Amino acid sequence: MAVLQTKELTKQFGELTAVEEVDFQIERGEIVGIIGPNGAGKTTFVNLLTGVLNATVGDIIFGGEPLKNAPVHDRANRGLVRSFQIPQVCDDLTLLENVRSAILSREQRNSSLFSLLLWEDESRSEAIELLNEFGLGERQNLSAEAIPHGDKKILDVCMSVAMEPELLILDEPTSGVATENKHEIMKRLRNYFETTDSAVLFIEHDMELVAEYADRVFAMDQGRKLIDGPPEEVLEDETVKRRIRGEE
Amino acid sequence: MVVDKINEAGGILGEREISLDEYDENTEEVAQLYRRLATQDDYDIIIGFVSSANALTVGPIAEELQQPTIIWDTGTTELFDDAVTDPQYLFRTCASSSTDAVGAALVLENALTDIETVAGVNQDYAYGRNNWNLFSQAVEAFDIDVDIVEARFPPFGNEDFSSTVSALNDSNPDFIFSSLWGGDLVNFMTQANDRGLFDDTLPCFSGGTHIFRDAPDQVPDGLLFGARGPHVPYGGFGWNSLHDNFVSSFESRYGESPYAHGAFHAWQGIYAYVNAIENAFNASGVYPDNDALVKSLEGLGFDTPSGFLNIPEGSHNAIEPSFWGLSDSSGENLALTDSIWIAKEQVNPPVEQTTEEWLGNI
Amino acid sequence: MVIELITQQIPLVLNALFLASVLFLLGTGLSIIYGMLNFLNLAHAAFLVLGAYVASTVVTQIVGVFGDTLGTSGLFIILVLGLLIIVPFIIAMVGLTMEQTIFKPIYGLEDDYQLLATFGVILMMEDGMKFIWGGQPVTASAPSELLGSISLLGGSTYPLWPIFGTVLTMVIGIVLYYFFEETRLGKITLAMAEDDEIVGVTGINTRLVHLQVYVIGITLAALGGALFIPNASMTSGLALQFVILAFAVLVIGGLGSLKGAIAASLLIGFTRSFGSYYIPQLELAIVFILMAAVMLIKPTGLFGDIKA
Amino acid sequence: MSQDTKTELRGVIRQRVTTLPGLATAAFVMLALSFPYLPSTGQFEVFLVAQIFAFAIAAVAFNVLLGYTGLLSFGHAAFFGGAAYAVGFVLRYTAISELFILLPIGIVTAAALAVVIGYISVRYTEVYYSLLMLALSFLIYVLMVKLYTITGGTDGLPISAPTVGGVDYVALWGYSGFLQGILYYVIAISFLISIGLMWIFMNSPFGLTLKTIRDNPERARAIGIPVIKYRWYATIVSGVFTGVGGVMYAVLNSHITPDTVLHWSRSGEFAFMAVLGGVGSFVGPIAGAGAFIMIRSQAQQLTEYWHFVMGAALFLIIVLEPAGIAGIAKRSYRKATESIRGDD
Repeated sequence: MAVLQTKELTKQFGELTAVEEVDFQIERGEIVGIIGPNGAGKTTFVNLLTGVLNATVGDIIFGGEPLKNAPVHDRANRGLVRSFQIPQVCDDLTLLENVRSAILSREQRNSSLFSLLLWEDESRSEAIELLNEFGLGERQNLSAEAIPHGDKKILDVCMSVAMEPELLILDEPTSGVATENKHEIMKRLRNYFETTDSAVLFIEHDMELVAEYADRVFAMDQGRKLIDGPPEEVLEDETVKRRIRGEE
Repeated sequence: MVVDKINEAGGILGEREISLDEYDENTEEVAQLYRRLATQDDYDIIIGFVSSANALTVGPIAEELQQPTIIWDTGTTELFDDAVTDPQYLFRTCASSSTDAVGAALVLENALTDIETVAGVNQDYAYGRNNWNLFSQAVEAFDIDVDIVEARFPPFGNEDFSSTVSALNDSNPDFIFSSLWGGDLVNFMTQANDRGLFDDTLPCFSGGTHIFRDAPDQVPDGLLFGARGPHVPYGGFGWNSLHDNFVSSFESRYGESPYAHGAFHAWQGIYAYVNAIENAFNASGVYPDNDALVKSLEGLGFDTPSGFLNIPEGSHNAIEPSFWGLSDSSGENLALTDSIWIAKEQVNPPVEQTTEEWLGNI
Repeated sequence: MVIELITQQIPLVLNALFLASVLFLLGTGLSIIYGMLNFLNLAHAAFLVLGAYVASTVVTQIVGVFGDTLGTSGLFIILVLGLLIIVPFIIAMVGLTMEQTIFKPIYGLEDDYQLLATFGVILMMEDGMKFIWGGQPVTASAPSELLGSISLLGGSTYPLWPIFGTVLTMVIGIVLYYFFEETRLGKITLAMAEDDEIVGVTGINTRLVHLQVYVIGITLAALGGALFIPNASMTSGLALQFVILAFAVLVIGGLGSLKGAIAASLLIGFTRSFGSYYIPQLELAIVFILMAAVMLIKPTGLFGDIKA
Repeated sequence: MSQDTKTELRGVIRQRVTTLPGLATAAFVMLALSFPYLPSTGQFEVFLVAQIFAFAIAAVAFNVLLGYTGLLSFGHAAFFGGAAYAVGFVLRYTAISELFILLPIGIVTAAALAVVIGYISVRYTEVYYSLLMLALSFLIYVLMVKLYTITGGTDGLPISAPTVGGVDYVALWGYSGFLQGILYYVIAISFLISIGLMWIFMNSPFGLTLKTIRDNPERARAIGIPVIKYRWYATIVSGVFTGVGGVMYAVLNSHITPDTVLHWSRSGEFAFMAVLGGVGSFVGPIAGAGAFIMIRSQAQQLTEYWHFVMGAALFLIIVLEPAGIAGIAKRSYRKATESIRGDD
């Protein structure tokens, strides 16, 4: 049964139709890359899934139940988690606290008043473990403000991963990251997701990364689904080449 | 000024200089200020307090700390009716608001027999409410045949009286009882004059004589004024010599006439202390301690610029006659003419009864 | 009987319009400065009170200097000129010096800290005024007396000054409306409300525009004070009342919108004038009930578009 | 917990307590409890320190909102005054005069007010939250002034000295004995308990959730935190402890009026204490409360224009030293430790 499924999902801003009747689905453990030219509606589509925007028509079924207009935090708690293109982290908190906050939220322990974080251990060790996995371990006590943009991006992804999502949506996970460790991030992500069976959906412009890491590619143009299939097939498709990869 | 005069004459009993420190009751938190004066600085006597909230706060603390204290200007009847029912160290050297409110009712009954409809305009805070309640109770108690058509309570520190004045214009009462004072009185008068409220309505301001100084040009002739007792520099008759030289020394020192009743109340407060010390000393031959001072204050009586003032036996609250007059700018100074005196006993509750009880069974 | 009922309402309507005018001047100034310059100045209302104080001094000086040498109409014109030109000019100068020294460092702060810093400023201004003009209430009734009053249908008399003030504010309102819709500076200010970096990039000296808008806001508040004082007295303690009223106009009208400020001032003016006549006990609370109600129904305010 | 984490845990405790902050707290508690018996302290000093404690509880509670959740409330007087007035009404209209009944009543009132006012205000961000809190608390102020017959209007309500644990100490030892012997300790202990509880809350998941909301509300939503709900919880927690401060102040001051406990300038004073003390640190507002009361009583004695002094001080702190006293202390503490560590 699909982790997530959309039926004729449409979003209109006045007369402009940003997303038009998109049917899409993603299976457990599948990694799907979304490609498309700027303005194709990729981000709007993701915003519809994560609840930042509400659909004009059509519905989204997640884990078997329709989402209707469930708020962002509700979807996150149900396992539909996103990370941000521009990293959204808590600047005044340390890296450890950032990740730990996500873990505690996942375990619905936000309102526990009496377990002193100084002595409470589970979330602490889990957070350290996760940070190590993403190469941020030794800087765990630095405040998020003090680390470079690239690392903030990784921290952002780290926080989303900490939610143990059913479906993780990444908005250009490697943008702003130095080219040599773009692959490094994608490798870490893939290793992590091999251990869990959660699905991953990521928007990407770098076709090389899409080809290497995506099980399936979903191409969009002018708000509509162009083609949805394995990377080799989609990347070689004529219109994809012309419209998206810019090769004449 | 009064203390300087006493010290010039050698101080109390001709040998003790009074050292006077002044504090503003409204800047610091009054409970904190009072405790500091009573305990840390340990003054012989604390005299003062205008705001009724402060007086009600300080009263119980004075009793607790056994600190002789004189309230010289606060009018609230709640002080001895409710806050401090069995005072030992707390005294008040001015009469309560019953002098003004009950006095006004008596003026209505005896001097203004043609009044049919009455309205009230009092600031919406304790002093205003206290005055209005007493006035309406007195009207009932003396069953004066007037009907109260309107009672308005504009907020204290109100910037816009236009709607209040319009309402009064519409209900068009013959007589208005008002305890307005300060900026609100000036504000109300300016807007009332503009809208011709006083053309066919006689207002009675129970504590409004200070406006003769603040905005004399806003005071038309023929309005009824009280001064919380006989505390006016000009107008009225039969003033003693204390009154005349108090007014003249006040004018020479401050360059304006003591139109506000507070000046007279201050004189009374300080001299009550001085007289009490002197009486106790003459009686016992030794400088009185707190308890001797308190005993001497009870039942004290002495002459003041506003006539003979006395604290009746068994009470800690001085009583004063009620005094009213019509504003008159014909003379060299704004004064009150056709003044009426009403005896102390008629406008103050007997010693053992609260004001409410007294009015209840007249 | 019905006629009498109607005529009774006339003074209330006039009161409401006058109060609305003062609130419009106060609220528009605050709305422009906050909406366009994103500077939240709790002390803005203190400029209205300052305007009233300065107006009282100006009026007493003029009456002192000219006395009745010019006859009533001549004196009245001088007084009005004094109130409409000298007073706003002085307040604008005071406002500018404060802008350079006190407000500039807090532009960069977050809204919370701007609010707190200007809370400190209003305390300073209140005591400053008490220091200069003393604690006693201050009046400046000469202009209103000279203008006199008229007798309305129902026989009650009504001073002309509030009517003069209302008409004047309408004129100012139209001028403002024209300024923002038509003139170049107006359009730049509206653009700056959206995003002042972009405006800056196009070479327009945003700092100069910033100052001009600030001065307009302060002058409007000063005018509000100057129009208010002839008909009432002013004490520095009233600054608080005006702070809350100013924000009520901002909240109800909606951020940075002129139409909103007009609508909100009228709404508050009428509810306050009729409210305090018919339900006097609620005198103070009316404004808050209105504010809370509008916020619950339409958080951006009647005409605002920027979501709170 | 496995054995090794236990030892590590014990290490953490020992490490935590013996560090400078741990020692400082222990010393502070010792001083607080022995203060009345120190030679130089007279009755007024005890009164002043007790008042500082009452304000400190409210200032720290205020900082739970500003420092930890990023919400500036201009209406905290509503909780402070609400609790005080609840005590005043109970004392005036019922026979209850036992402190250990009055305190819970005050807390419940403050909590109820926080629930209602919080619910309306939290839906708005930043400025509108502050303004709504200001407006709603002014509404309560106006009600207390208006309902003259019940509330005594601007005259306020007397707060007679309550019995403590059923014993009327005033009758036994007289007022100063009651104040220095019992009331001071009641206030000091409730201060220590409140600060302790708030410290635990702020250092547990709830606190971390608030800080996450403060730093990045959008991120907080993305990791599943219902931001509006937790802002509401934060307002309630803050309101409850402010109520404790309110009850203590009322009993200590023995009289309350709308202007002393409900007026918006009182809300401004809490903000002042928190900023003066240092919004970033938990204990900052305590120092802020102490410093504020000292400055204010000096300023009030020196000049009638003490509002000006206060306003200027608040302005300068925000512009020059936003971290407040705690900021200065932290910097000097870091410099001190650096100079020690520097040479080894």
